[in-house]
Amino acid sequence: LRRHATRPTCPAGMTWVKGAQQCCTPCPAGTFLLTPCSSRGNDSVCAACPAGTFHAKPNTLLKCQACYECDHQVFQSVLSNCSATSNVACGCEPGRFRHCLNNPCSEFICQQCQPCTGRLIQRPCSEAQDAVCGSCKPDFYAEGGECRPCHASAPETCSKECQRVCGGSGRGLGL
Amino acid sequence: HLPILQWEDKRGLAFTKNNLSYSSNALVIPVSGDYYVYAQVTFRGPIESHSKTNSVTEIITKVTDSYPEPTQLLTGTKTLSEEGNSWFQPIYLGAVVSLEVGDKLMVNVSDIKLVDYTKEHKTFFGAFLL
Amino acid sequence: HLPILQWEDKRGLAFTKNNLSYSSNALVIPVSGDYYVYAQVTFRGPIESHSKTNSVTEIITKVTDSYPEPTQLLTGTKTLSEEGNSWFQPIYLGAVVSLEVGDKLMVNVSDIKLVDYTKEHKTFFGAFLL
Amino acid sequence: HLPILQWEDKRGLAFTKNNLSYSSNALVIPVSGDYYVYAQVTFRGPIESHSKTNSVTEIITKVTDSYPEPTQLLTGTKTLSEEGNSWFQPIYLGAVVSLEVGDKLMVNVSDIKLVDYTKEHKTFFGAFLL
Repeated sequence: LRRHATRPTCPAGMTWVKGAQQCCTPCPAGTFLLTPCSSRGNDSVCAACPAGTFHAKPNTLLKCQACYECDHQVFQSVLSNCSATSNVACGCEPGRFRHCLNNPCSEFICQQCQPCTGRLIQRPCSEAQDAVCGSCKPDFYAEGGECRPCHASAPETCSKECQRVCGGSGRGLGL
Repeated sequence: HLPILQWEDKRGLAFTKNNLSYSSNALVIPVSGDYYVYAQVTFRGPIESHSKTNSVTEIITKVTDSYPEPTQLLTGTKTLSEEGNSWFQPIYLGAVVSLEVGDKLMVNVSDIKLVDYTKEHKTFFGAFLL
Repeated sequence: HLPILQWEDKRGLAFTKNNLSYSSNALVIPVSGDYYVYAQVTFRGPIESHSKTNSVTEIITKVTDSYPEPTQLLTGTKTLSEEGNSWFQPIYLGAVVSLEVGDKLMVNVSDIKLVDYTKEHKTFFGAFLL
Repeated sequence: HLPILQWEDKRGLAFTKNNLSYSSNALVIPVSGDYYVYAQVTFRGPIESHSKTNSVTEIITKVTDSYPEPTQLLTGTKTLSEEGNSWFQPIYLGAVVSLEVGDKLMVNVSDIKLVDYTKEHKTFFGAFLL
């Protein structure tokens, strides 16, 4: 059996850098390793991640990671831009909520919130979930699964929800 | 012709070497020989502004000085059956092709709006000399 | 056994070299070693005479003098959900396998009538020595 | 993180050579360079006790001493439209990536219960140095 040249374990806070065959202090987040350290270990040359790339953690990588992009075709919006130390964060445009396509919701589309026309809003639409609509608002009556404004109903068909509006229609406009 | 995809060739996982270069949306062949050429495109839909999509297509194409028309090298084409729900779908293509110095390789797609360009590990394109 | 596909080995994009030869529907391995073997088959249907197809399968198989039975090297198999409409669908396979001189590689499919053999860039088969 | 697949590295078609070794679910890179990395996972369902699955995902991931978190190299992700019937579906991934000696490659999947591990020619993983 041939013994593999095992790599020495580096002291805490240092990382083995293959190119230099040394333990080096890693480069801080937002930078990458331009030139490995000398035997002193703490003199690596680190360079800032170019635009469109990032590193969220200390590292000894020779390149930075490419930022993701938000999918505008499905109405995603940028919650926070990619920076040298963090990837882009995507959310939904106003009036839309996340419809997850997988678990853990790294893939999602932004669907339009339901408007709850003529209804009470039990739970408003948010980034994470659609609105929950309640029953018809005052001065609205339910018909065919929809809530219609009372003034549109003919006196003889005035439903009980609309009594207040229909009952008052004969007395002319009060000042 | 079908739309041509544009590619990132430097940042993140992307790189070019051994004189294989990338310019105006094409990989440019530096030396004649047999290359393994591959590409994956992740498609996703539906797109609200779009009528229903029935299929998606990805084609690796060659443009060469010795012939005025592009040549289709590899084609992946698939019907969709997700019935209006949200869908996503990768198509991978790869094969050995004989190429001449100066030949250009491109990736065409049936509809550029259906391409998921947001993450480099989902849509990629490359070649290597055997 | 499942039907074996026949291939064009000279015209168009097709070629054989480095003594990798093609005979009686098989690629014949000229020298022992590790090969990256790949194949794509584009399937399409439905076919009039056919009852509904529920799935399609592509298998790259090895026949060797040292064993009486073919060996399945790579398999791509997929159910269909296009509900009677016309459909098409590629299956790509590729991997490294250890082969001996004289071994034969073939591509079997679940149903030869469903194979789209009309365009060389949609259905292809190859191998190269590492 | 998504579950990591375990692999057979000796029996049947499986093998490791040129110092590419397999340990704790990962291929370990013996020498820095550009590698063609590939994997196919065949998924199948539904699994009775399982809620309806609407997508499957396969990711080839890299773990390196140089960075404290895994990096996603290649991703294949697809929605399912088989509506509760039994389904099966391969996802193949392959591309060239630059790797350092000691880097580890793994395959993650969205749901390990959906992976068809029963036949080595349906689910496989490998890499070779260019």
